[in-house]
Amino acid sequence: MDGFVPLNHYLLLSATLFVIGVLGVLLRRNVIVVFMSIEIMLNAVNISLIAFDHYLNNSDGQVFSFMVMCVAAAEVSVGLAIIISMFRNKPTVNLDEFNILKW
Amino acid sequence: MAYTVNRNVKLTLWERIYLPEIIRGMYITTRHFFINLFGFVPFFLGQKKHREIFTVYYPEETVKYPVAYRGRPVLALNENNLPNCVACGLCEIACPAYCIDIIPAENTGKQNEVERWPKEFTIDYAVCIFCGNCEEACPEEAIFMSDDCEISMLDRSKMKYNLEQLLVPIDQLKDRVEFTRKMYAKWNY
Amino acid sequence: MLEQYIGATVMFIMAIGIACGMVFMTSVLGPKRHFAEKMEPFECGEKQIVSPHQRFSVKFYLVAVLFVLFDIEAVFFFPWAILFKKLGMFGFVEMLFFIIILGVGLCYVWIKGGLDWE
Amino acid sequence: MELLIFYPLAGFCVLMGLGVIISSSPINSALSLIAMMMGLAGVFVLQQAHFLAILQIIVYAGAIMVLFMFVIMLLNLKSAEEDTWSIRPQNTYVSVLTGFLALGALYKIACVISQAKLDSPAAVPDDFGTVVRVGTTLFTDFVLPFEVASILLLAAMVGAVVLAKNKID
Amino acid sequence: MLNLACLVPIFPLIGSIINGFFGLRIGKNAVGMVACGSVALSFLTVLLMFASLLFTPAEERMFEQVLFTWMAAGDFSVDFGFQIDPLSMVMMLVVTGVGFLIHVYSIGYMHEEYSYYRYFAYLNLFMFSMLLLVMGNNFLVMFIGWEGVGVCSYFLIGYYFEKKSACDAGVKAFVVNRVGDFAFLLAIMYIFNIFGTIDFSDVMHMAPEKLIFGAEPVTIITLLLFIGATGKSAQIPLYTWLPDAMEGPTPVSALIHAATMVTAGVYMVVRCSVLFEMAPLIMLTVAFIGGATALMAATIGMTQYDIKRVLAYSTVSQIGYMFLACGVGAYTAAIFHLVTHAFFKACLFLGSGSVIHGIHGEQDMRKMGGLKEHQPITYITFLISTFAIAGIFPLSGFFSKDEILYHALMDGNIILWGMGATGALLTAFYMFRLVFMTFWGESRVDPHVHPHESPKVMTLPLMILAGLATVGGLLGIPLVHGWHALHNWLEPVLHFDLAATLEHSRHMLHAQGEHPASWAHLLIETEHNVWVEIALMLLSLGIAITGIVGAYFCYVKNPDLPGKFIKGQWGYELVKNKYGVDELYDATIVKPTVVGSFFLWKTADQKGIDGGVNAVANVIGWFSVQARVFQSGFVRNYALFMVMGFLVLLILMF
Amino acid sequence: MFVDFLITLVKILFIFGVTVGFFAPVLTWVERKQSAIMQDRIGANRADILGFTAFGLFHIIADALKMFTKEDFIPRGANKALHTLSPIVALIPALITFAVIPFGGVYTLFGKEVNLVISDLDVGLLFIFAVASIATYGYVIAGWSSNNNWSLLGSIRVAAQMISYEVTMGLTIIGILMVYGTMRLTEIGAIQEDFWRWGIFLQPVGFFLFFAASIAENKRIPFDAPEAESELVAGYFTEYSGLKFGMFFMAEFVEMVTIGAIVTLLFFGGWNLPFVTMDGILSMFDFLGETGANIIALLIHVGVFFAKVCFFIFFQMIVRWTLPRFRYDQIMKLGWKILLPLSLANILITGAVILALE
Repeated sequence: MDGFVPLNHYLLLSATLFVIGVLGVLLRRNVIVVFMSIEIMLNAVNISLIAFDHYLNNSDGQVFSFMVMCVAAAEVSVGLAIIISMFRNKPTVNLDEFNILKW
Repeated sequence: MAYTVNRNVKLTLWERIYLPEIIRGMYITTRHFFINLFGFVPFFLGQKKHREIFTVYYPEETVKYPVAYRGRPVLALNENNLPNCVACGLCEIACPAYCIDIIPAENTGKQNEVERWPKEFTIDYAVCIFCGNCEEACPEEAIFMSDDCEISMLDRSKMKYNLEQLLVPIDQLKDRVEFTRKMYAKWNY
Repeated sequence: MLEQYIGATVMFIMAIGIACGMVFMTSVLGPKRHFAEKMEPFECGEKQIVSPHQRFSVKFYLVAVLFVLFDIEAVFFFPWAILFKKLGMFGFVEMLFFIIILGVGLCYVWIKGGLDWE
Repeated sequence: MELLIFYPLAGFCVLMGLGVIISSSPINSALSLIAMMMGLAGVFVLQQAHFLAILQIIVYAGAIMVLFMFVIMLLNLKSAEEDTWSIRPQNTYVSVLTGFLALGALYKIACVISQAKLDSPAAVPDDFGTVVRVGTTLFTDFVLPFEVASILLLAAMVGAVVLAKNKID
Repeated sequence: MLNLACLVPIFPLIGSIINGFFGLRIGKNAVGMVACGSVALSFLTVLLMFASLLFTPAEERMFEQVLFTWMAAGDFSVDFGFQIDPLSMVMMLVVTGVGFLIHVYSIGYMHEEYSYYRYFAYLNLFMFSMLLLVMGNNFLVMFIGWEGVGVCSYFLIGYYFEKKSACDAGVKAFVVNRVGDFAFLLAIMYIFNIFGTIDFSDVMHMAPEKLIFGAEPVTIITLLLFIGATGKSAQIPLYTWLPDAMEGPTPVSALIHAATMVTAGVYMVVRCSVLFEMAPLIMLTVAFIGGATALMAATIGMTQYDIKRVLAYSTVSQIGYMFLACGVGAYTAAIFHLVTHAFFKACLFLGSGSVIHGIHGEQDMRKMGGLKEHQPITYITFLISTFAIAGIFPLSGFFSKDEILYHALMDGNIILWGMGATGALLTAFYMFRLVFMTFWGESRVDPHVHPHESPKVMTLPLMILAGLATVGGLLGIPLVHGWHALHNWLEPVLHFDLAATLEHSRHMLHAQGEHPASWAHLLIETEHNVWVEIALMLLSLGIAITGIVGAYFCYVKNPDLPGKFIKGQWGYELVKNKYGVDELYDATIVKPTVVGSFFLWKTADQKGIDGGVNAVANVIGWFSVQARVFQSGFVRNYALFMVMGFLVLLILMF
Repeated sequence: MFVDFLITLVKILFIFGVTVGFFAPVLTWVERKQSAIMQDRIGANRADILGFTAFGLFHIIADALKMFTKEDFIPRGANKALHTLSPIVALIPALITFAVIPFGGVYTLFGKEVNLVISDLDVGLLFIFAVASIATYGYVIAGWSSNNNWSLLGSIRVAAQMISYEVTMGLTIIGILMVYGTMRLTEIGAIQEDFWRWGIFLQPVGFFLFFAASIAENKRIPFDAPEAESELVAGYFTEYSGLKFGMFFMAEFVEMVTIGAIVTLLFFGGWNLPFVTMDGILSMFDFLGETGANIIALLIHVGVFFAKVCFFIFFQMIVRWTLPRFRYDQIMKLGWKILLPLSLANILITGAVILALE
């Protein structure tokens, strides 16, 4: 197997995507996009997990990623439901306008 | 005559499972399919008189339309080879779609026996709705609904028929004339 | 293992080619006659009186949520089904609990009317 | 050979990730994210994690993103109507700066980690990343997380229904 | 078969959950079915376990089932487990058996109630807690059950929560129990401190080695345990809650406040018999407290007119007997009396419930009378149980009480025996006073009320319990060595080698350089003297008959006599007011507490503490105003700070 | 290496030829003709070349020409990029699903093992689901980007319906996976060489559930609420014309073929003839030499496979022309309240039976 991709390539990819996600969270005002950025971060973590898995010949990391996906699904379904119910109260998705915690 | 439709049909358990009923329905359609598919064969081989499909093979075969059928309106040409129309304009007024356009002219004596005659008589079949109001309104038995329905054209402007195109010998319309007489007679016009 | 993906990749690329080619062809071959009335969105000949950009029922969202969660469930099922004969009774009981817990969720949604469309 | 596949894929992923946070309309963001996830599925395949790659598509691209699409459609946000970036520009600068610093730090860490005797992969057996292998790990070593996951999903289901369904009927 | 142990408490728990959450939906019949069914299931399970325990050799009748490690912190680790041995088996049989009968009875008794399901949910929960109490393999599990039964008792006493007296009684029971529970908890902590474990078997095995006979630690432990027991078992000085607890529904009184929960203290003392054996001082205290309670409660019982209160004092008195038995080291006798008492007292309570039910809620004996025609079954069963409690030959109470008195005389001293014997006389007297006032004589019932017999579902448990009260004595046939079945059964659990313990303690004391007093007198075995026993039996039979005749004389022959006799007697007034104990407690404990609390509230709390807190808050507020700059309210800013912090951490780490 | 690649390329071209080149166009005619015959009509027979109608087969050409030369219409206010993207996204999944579907066994041709599948993936079956889940976007975006009320309603409906039935489809397939114990479609096909281990015998309920779910997934009558002509004009592709419109149709027809292929593969023995094993064929045509016998076997197997596929396409068409359209609420009810619990029960029963038999 020549030309294997070295581990740090994957880690670099993971780090890059993670930072992209962080920047998305920090910069965007649209709450849905912020949510998507969080998904990017989760994905970035998955890359690392699987990369380590691959390099250690182990399956635990893949199960972790599995669980990450599971958690992401749960998080998204509840999070978006919250967004919807917030939207009902205040028809905006602008994160900066959700600055009071009660209605 | 209000129909009451019973919407709460009680289904038996067998029917509520659906699947057997669906299969039954599919059996029926499949049976039709195969009968029709292979039913041709004996017909073509001459072993049978009738096709299995009774649908009319339309452009090749046509059916005789019943007399009550309202095809395109035409003008009757009487025995003297003159149109019965006297250009009274009643059909023009009766037409809900305003597809009839009549330009009357003074009778010079050679057109027909009455005062006026239609100098131009145009029906736009692209507009006509084949309602038959013109026929009903006509006092002179001049305009009739024929059984001709094949009037498709490639150009809109060709759908406008003028007097010459509209005229049809009254012999061809005998049944319809009879029919209109019977039809509208009792309505005391 | 990776060699197995060559076929799929080639097919994928070719499929993209076919699809894009078709779109390209239709935009090249077809006539172009634009005028304002024609470009209206189809509304059976009427003017659009309601913008399509309106919010729709939250029920669809509920369906989507249920889909996501059940999809995850199905995804858990797949390796289990493959390994079923190996895991035996243990796996069966394990999955039984899983199904029961999610069945409770399904029942909850069902009772709450999340699956009703009236 | 693999590197040749890896670089385009990684570049694609990063581009699409940037697309998510740069594009002004949320639907474009969502589509970029879907594309990024498919790219990541490719990366997973490259790492021999076949099952995870498929899951990435089924769960992330096929399910979670559908939910995003639904919400975008449900709320029907007008694109580009509002300024989608931060109000205060200095925040933006600080954030970007911080992001780059973090990136640098992470790169450093990545290099440190990969130099620590993880340079070459262990001999990867044929069944690595297959359904059987991952499933065996999941259903034997991780039974409790598996069952807890079901409770998590149950909670999510109930939560979503309660949140989304109240006040409409 | 013994593996089924964990099922036993789970059935009632499930029943409780079903009834508690879905009780209103599933309807009354189903609620009753679920409640009784769950208890019946656990009863059957217990029977199965009993059978299998019976067929194991006597030395191996000890089974521990650890369900899971409940908590582990450092070297402290508690398993959640069950211990099945002859002692707990006896308790389980009593609890589930009597409990089942009372559940069945409750279906009839509570049928008119709206919140029927609530009642059964509590009752099942009580069963669960009680089973936990008797089955637990360590002090903490027992303590959970202990608290659980306390809570259920509180719920059930306050079942008629719209009545203020019921609520107050519930609160009183709860608070008084807290005192005992606190002592119990202290005891557990002390035990853990000394032994490093709280498993019964470990503690009991290690006790003779780690503790010194009669020394301070064991005395303190047993004292604390005993205070705990007095709280739960309504002994002096913590008995006042039990009579008030009669505000609850009658089956509850029968189950909780007569048959099972109040005997938990006795069970606990017997369970810790090894510890008690090593503290002779406390043994004496137990015996005297028991005897005094027996006597005092009996005297109060004579003066009460509320049918349930009489029974309540009777219960207190009988439990006093049990403690008397424990105090003189006759644990078998205590358990024996516990079992027979469970039968006949449950029967009595249920009978009184039947009476109350039959005359539509009247509890005052002065408004009863002549009910034996109307309620023949209730009457007969009640009479049998009364004979049993009075100690008439061959009924169960005779055997158990007689055994206690015998041991009191032989192992204790004549004062204890005298207390017991007087108590027995009074018991016979007031119980027959109760019978005569209720069932005999002319009817004083409100003429609008038509007394009627209770339905089958109520009388059937009565009959079964009366039957058990009749034959229950056969468990412990005295006189002939080896015929005492209960003694044989409990022998392996209660085995305690006094001589070896003394020897060990002596060694330990020698090692510490002390010279202990001679304990030789403790080792003198008293001979089992059959003739003394027969004489005592005849004597107590005579006492009982005297009491009965006295009651007959006073309440049937000359109904006016007691009235004349007691008129103006200060002693009677004192007794009638329950010796003023409630007032005493009120004056000495409740009032000072209230006043002190008021002081604390107004002065210490509002001025001192609040002022300090406000000052701190003001200072922090000032700082917060300064720090508000960071709290922009934009979530992303917070996220930014988070990322920055993360970054700093990263840089610091690498 | 190069030969392998060439073989793969040939297989891909074959598949594209069969699906895009043959089935997709022919099915447009078949559907019309079959419905006509079924409904006692004579059906599509007008298009002629020099007077020959060839049972209306020339309609295919006419349709194709018409679609190519139609104007590509994008309504005012539509999102042009997405409007163009969506037919592509809808078509690609339909096309690449066939990548993992084997249409024959393994043959030794000229000393080289040839496996008649394009990508023999370990997660073959999941690949199909993954691809199917992507297809949803094409339809959703199509409706959403059209700035048309009908389209929007159609796309919402299509999204909800497709995802609902995706779940059901995923769960119904679990039973067959449990029985076969593998997700590799070639193995599933190979197992079914034994006639009595065909999926239809092992999972009869699973077959019905899967078939219903997959028809619903393909949005065909009776599950065509998203494109219901009488309610929503044409649903999500109301605003499409020309080849873009044709692409949606092509996707639908290719998916029909795919469904037929999957059903064949999972439940009806794939390329195997009942009671005829590969060895049997090889020994029968032994006289042709190894390669010859293998070629014969290949032809037989591919023929059998596509014959079965044709049957199931025919079957889908019969369903389409027999049943009326369900109401939308009925569709969702069927998916969530009937098929989903049934499939869960199917899983449990299958598991119990397997455990009991072992």
